[in-house]
Amino acid sequence: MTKRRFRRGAVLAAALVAVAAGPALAQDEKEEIAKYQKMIAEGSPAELWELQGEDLWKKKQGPKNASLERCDLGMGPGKVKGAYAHLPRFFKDTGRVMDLESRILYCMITLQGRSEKDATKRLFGNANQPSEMEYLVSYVVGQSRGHKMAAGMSHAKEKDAFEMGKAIFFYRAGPWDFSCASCHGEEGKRIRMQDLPVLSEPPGAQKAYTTWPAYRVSNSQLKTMQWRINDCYRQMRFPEPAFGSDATIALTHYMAVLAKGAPYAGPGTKR
Amino acid sequence: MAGPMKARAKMQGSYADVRVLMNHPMETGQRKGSDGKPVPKHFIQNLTVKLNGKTVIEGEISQAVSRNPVFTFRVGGAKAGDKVEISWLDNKGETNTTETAIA
Amino acid sequence: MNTKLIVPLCAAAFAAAPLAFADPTADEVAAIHKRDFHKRGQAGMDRVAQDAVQRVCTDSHNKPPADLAKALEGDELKAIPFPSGSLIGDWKKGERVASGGRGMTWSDDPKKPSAGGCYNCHQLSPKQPSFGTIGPSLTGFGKKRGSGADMQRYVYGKVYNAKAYSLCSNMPRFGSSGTLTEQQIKDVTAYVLDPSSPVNQ
Amino acid sequence: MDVTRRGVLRGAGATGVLAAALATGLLKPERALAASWNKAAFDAKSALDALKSIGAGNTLESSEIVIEAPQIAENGAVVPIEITSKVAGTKSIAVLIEKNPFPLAGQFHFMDGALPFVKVNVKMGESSIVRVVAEAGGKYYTATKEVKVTIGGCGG
Repeated sequence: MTKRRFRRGAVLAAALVAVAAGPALAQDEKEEIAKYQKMIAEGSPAELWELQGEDLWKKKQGPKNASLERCDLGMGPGKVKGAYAHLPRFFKDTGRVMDLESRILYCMITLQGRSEKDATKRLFGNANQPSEMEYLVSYVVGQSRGHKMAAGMSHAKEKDAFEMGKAIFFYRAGPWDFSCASCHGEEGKRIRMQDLPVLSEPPGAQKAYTTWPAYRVSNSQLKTMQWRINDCYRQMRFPEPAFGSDATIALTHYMAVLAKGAPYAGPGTKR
Repeated sequence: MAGPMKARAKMQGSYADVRVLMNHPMETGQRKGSDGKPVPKHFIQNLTVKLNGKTVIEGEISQAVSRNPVFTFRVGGAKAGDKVEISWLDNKGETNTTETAIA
Repeated sequence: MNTKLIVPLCAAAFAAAPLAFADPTADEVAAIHKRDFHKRGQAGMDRVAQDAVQRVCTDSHNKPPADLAKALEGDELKAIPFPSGSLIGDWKKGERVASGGRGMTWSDDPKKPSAGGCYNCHQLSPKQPSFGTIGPSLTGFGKKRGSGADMQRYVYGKVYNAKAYSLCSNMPRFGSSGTLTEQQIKDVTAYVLDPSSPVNQ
Repeated sequence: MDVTRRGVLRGAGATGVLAAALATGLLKPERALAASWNKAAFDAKSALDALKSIGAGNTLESSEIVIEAPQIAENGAVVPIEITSKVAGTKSIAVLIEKNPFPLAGQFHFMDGALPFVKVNVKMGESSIVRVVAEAGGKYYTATKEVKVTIGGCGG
């Protein structure tokens, strides 16, 4: 994990006051979990997804027999290096704030001439059927490794998305009364053995956001941020958020903006 | 059809650190597929590491190796620029090979 | 590409100034949930609409005004249908309810019983090393507090509807939400209070 | 190529030179596969039977075998294990997960300068003893490490 000095703000200080009240894990137990996480990261097959994704990015497909190489991810057509670090951001051509996944879909439809139905055929892969989206995302995010997170925050719609993302983060609903903050709102908490980053404060958002998308051992697949949000909502007992919807992009944007300045270190590896 | 495979080899003092990533389901035969039927056993059984064409490590493995296997080996008597070739053979007779030069 | 220029300039401004843009209204937030989510499996769209408790807790950032909290807690408490007689079920069955985590998601079969997922947030049996810390440790709960009628009523009620005791608690209302049955809650109560339960060993 | 018989068979099988060898009538496929993968050992349902099948019925405890593994694994589907044998002249290393239905996870043979070291991710159905057996000078040395597999979050 990158050791950085975080800018201390009043908000952060307030968060630090709320120290874990639950039973602390024995120190050696904590170290063993950290060791497990370090060892799975070292032995991660994530790179294979990047390689496969690069092939798919450059593969001519669809009615227009075109590759995605001319896709404009926000830094101009064809520029992939560092592009993910600036997402989500406002795009003039669509008039909305877009995350990586929604932008890739846009490029599949516009550049390759594919139908929305075809482009969204398999947004999440599983052990039996891999997902083109997950490969493509792996490749693109890998091209931002080391780049500092700098999601768009200049356009009015970007500011709106940030504020909406924040409101969605704290919105309690569903049969179990959960919001994102129920699990990711207090320092030092965990579900079972897993530490829960506080995603509404820069340190937690930086740590989590720069290590997603991630190869997830439980799925044997590289999973996207859209998937991460989707599966959180499933476990929150909510209905399903639409892939690439404004709500999911706003939430992503909220976390991306809070992660500002941290160098991107993904794709990561998670349990 | 074999998925991608990738190897990296790097000198670490007196030996080369060889890391290899393989795309393989490593099915145990105990998992049920989306149709509810058990997915048949499908796993890598053999792997071979060669240094400049000469076999230096042979592995026999079972379905207990994790899906998308990643191995690290250490090969002595090597130097930067030497060729490392790694290949596998699974229980269905499928194979894949990759090679890299030691950095 | 002017975007390239704009981003760094504004990023610098952002670092210096606190965030103070117009917050979306509660109606706008409710509307985006209604528009961007869809029913899947047993998870219908009624679930994104907030009830009074959820609305108050969201709006107050889980710090509701004391009088309002008290009034709403009272309403929640009145609505708990306490069964008569002993509230102690079978702690062995309760352990399964506490350990399991299935139920209520869009991928769960609603015909199968749900579990409580207690270990996700609480430490219970000292023999189970995998427990969460969102809620307090309940290890030795019955040993420390006894298992008399009042304590049974408290534990049963808390599991049935945690919001009756602390309005903005993170804990779900397992009875009110239809997650757990009366018998399952009695079994969990036994798991927490029964002197022979591993929780109290 | 100056390699052992086992090397010829395994190397051929794994590299796809197998096809060429078959075409020229050098090998029969069953023989090539059977010779290269110890079926009896991998099919054994107890660690002891698996050890007997690899010829390691008698083992000596050794502190010269180093097993690096987390004591707690958050997911049994991937448990990283790193093994180093400091026993002089180590020719092979076998890894057994004692509580797995088929305990033998792998055996690695080292020759011509390869160091007796391997790092591999294995599956563990439950908490178990990980046993490593190193072969050197016709003897078998062993060491163990316990790995606890925990239940994942959110009912996983």
